[in-house]
Amino acid sequence: MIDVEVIRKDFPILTREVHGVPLVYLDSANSAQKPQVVIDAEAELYAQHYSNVARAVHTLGSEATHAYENARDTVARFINAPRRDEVIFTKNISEALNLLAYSLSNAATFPGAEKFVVGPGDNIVVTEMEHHSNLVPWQLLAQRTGAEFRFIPIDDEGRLVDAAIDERIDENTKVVSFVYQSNALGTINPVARLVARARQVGALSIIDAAQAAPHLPLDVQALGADFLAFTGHKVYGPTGIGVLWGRYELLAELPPFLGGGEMIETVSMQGTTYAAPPHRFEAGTPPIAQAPALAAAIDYLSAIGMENVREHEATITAYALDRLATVPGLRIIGPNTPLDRGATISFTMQGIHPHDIAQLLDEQGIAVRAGHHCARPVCVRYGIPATTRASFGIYTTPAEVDALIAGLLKVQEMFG
Amino acid sequence: MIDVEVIRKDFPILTREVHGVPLVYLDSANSAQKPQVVIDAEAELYAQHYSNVARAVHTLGSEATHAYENARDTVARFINAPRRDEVIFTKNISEALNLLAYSLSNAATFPGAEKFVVGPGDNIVVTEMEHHSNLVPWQLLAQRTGAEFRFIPIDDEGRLVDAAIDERIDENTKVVSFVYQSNALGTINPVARLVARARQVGALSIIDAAQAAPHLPLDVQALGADFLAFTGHKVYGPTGIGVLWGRYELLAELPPFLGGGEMIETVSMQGTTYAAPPHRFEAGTPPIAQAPALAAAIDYLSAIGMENVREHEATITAYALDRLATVPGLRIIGPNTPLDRGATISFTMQGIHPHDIAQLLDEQGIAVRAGHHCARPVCVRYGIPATTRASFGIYTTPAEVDALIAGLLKVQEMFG
Amino acid sequence: MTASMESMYQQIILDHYKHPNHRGELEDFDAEVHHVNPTCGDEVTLRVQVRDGEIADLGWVGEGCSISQASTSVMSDLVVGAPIENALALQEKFVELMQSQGNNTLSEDEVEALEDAVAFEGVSKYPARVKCALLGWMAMKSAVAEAVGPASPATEEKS
Amino acid sequence: MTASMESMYQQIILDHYKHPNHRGELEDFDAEVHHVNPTCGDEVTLRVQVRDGEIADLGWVGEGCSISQASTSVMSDLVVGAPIENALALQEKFVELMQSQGNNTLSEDEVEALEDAVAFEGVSKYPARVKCALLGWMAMKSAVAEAVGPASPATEEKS
Ligand SMILES: Cc1ncc(COP(=O)(O)O)c(C=O)c1O
Ligand SMILES: Cc1ncc(COP(=O)(O)O)c(C=O)c1O
Repeated sequence: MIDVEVIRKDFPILTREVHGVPLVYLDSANSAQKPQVVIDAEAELYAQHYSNVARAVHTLGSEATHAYENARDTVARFINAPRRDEVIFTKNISEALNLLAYSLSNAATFPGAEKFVVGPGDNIVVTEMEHHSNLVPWQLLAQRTGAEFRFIPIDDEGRLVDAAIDERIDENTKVVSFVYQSNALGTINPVARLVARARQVGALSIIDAAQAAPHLPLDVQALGADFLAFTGHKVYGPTGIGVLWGRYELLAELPPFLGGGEMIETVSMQGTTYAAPPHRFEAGTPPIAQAPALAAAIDYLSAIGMENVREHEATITAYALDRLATVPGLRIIGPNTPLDRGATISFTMQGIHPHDIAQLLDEQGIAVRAGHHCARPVCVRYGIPATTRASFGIYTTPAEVDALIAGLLKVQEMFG
Repeated sequence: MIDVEVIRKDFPILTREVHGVPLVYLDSANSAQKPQVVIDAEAELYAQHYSNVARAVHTLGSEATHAYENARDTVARFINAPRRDEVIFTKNISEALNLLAYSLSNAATFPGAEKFVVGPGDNIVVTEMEHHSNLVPWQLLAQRTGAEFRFIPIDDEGRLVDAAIDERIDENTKVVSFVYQSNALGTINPVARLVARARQVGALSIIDAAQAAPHLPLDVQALGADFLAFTGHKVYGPTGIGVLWGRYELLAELPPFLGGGEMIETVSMQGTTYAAPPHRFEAGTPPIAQAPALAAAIDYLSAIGMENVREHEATITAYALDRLATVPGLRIIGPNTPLDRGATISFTMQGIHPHDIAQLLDEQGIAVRAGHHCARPVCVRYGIPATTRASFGIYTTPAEVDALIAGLLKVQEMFG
Repeated sequence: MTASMESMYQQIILDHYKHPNHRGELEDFDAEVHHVNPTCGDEVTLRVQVRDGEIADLGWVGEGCSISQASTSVMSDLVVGAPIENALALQEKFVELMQSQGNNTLSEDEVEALEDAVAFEGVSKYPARVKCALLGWMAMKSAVAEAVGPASPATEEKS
Repeated sequence: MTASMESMYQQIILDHYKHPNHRGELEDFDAEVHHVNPTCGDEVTLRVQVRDGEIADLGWVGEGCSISQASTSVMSDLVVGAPIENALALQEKFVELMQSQGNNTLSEDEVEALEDAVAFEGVSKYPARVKCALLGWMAMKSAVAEAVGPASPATEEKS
């Protein structure tokens, strides 16, 4: 087990007060707080070793490049990537997913990329529980190419309808992109099943691991998908950086996305050739200071141990589900048992709008999120305008869950 | 005049030693160093006010949103934008320029965006001195759409061939995108002339102000172009953030680029509608901590005064041109008088490769860049493999120019 | 309840939420509008009747949080019976208040004119909720514009 | 000259740059390759002659910085007359040295075998220049592969 009290001391913001009461931060699925080591890593790079990377032949350039490329090694280890050059830095996971969607549509006019072409008659499959960042890019790809956009529906418990997996993913499917752990429902999806079905029909498989990366060990070799992405700010790292991992053979043939400095091999006015991955997909000045800060976050998590993180959060989640069940009129949206679910719990309360709940909890120092959590189709599916969502992290204590329950009861009293 | 010694104290890295000698940083055109206020702004946001923005209804969310949106106001003031919602945050200027190029190709399949469609018979015009980030995106756009890619050539002094402006930009030109100040040559281009010609033929005009923003006052209303972009790390701000400004009427009709959280109005599985600018173009979690740090950099520059910055750098540049003229076998690539040129000087030295020059200067603590500066067509134009480039900023002193000259003479001695 | 809790959820707001005024469908009306806040799903359908340059009557139905519902109720109380000009001026002041991010610069007179609507000042610190508070006011403005606008010559006859 | 300046631009490198060995076009050769380092424009055209499993001769011409030119010269000295196997093993060791980022873990024997090529160790701290140092070595490897490879049955006959 991990020592939460020790961990909490590493996060400066957790000593803050809000409205005169100590902060209870239950919005880590939205974005996680940062340990001091992450803040320091970025500051130290700027104060001591800063310069642009790759292009420079001077000492500072070599130090900054070293820090940046070391971060790539750290990420590769974190997800057990077979090669470091399979790790691409983006600005967030949204960019990573759009990168894939645009590279695929670029294939239509990019010599040698025929195998990636998507067009009329083909289809692209997501799930009904996707975050907008893994939904809109594919709708836009369908719009650009004439392919069909499809989704695998979810059942009343917030799980994928298993029978629909084989039905929706068919011989004409080119891409299957799905969330590992849902940010709106907490559901953990059957990754192996989805990847296997994608492979069976020859489709590319893409895992949105934004909500998985902070909570459970990731092993891209074991998962078996073609691509996996996550975002820095949710793994206790900085904003402004995300990660796309892909199989090298695929990255090596995929057309470029953003054009610019450092993604080229040679440029002339008559035409341009492109660098090998990962640089081909990293146009312009990258997140130089954010990369070592992300590495610091990953090192921090790795020192705790992702298995310990999972265990801690499973305990908190089970406790929270039990306690929430005691609140009158409260309905969990998503799996209401700890099985195959993560530390993110959405709910509604009879007669009180989620925005009111969240606001009144905030007045008691408790930060939760209310809304459709960038997954509006989920709300549509359950016929509700929004949910309230409490989400936990490595620093969450049972006492904070108790504060949430007490807060909810107080809200009910006010609206009573 | 500005007090350089006072300014230097604000930059922690300037006290560093390299190879046992004090650092002489002459690579600001590649990336500028950061004053402590910028480093602190980012650290403080993480330590005190961090949360995701826009989506949250709790106190930290509102504080972080406030900081992020305040930064937009600061940028709008810096470039004299008529409206704050004309300011879009990107990851760097490369993304900003690609955003435009992709929005234009998306117009082909985006209902209501007909006026932006680019296709066969149309042409896109850049200059021969573009940075790859303002060249490759347009080559790729031409490749996607079948439009013609053209450029305005440069003369022996590193200036645009004036007669070619009216000739290359013609009735079929849809886009004219050009660099304000060249990062490879230092040339300051005739913006008014280029914008006027673009307007005359009904083309969109886009200014790459990456190298202008740190050095001279920018006023988008006076410049008259349709779009202007710059990048955070070159204006003494953090990495991971860039800016695209555009006329509101155009942004309001431009198709979206990246799809994802926060750029939507409403999402359903059947179709999606998009938010108004700037949010339409800011998919996913933005550079939350980088935005206030960029604002801190801009506030820092504004306190010095951009007119003072320009004056200081003009003095240093004139001095450096004089001194460089005394080095035997040294040839300036680009304008060799202070007229219409910025604080970036490229040169070659008889018989010594730029990489060797840069490396041997580094051994003396002097950081310059060597290579084609992501503007390879410039090197091709002058028949050279690369140049050495010294570039100056608000913290550059005449003594540092002297150190450069002494360093160059020492290099010649070694190779003599 | 902490002091700020009170500031945000003043009894006024909760009262209006629990007992909204002018809620219901107007039978006789000059314009109807339907406004939605896509980020949170709040919605309101609002009808107005305009007579002699005044908002003679107004009725609304809607779904949403206490802020949007109470704000629409407060707004209705303020504008029903008021000259259109005054109603729109109030609307502008309310928008200003909501955009003040907690630092309003309204004069005392203006504050007085807004009556119960001043209870929403605390909302202005929460960007995500400002839209909730504005929903009903924006709907009123659109409905009035439609009822009197040049696009609707029918209204001309009535006035 | 500072200590590190010496480490980087040892006299060895400058000497080889000013007086390169095996520079010139080979008349009788089994394979020719042309390698370019696109980031800095360095280029080398290299020819090899292979006899009895040995690199019988090698000649090169090229343009570039002192590192790429000197490294190619040093490499030539080391591999001409050497069994292919040894030449390729040396090439691997040199790549390793260049990727060591200033912390090489080569054994003393390995260091000894690299002879003058060890002068390039300082380069490994500068990622942008590692490619310069490798240019000639990579060209040699390709040329040898072409000369003896299955793709080139002509070579089979000769051996
Ligand atoms: C003129 C110019 N445009 C574009 C860029 C690209 O900037 P970034 O790498 O921050 O996207 C640079 C700098 O590298 C530049 O000098
Ligand atoms: C499952 C999932 N996918 C994608 C995203 C988008 O992440 P970002 O905003 O960092 O791009 C999020 C979080 O917002 C998420 O929870």
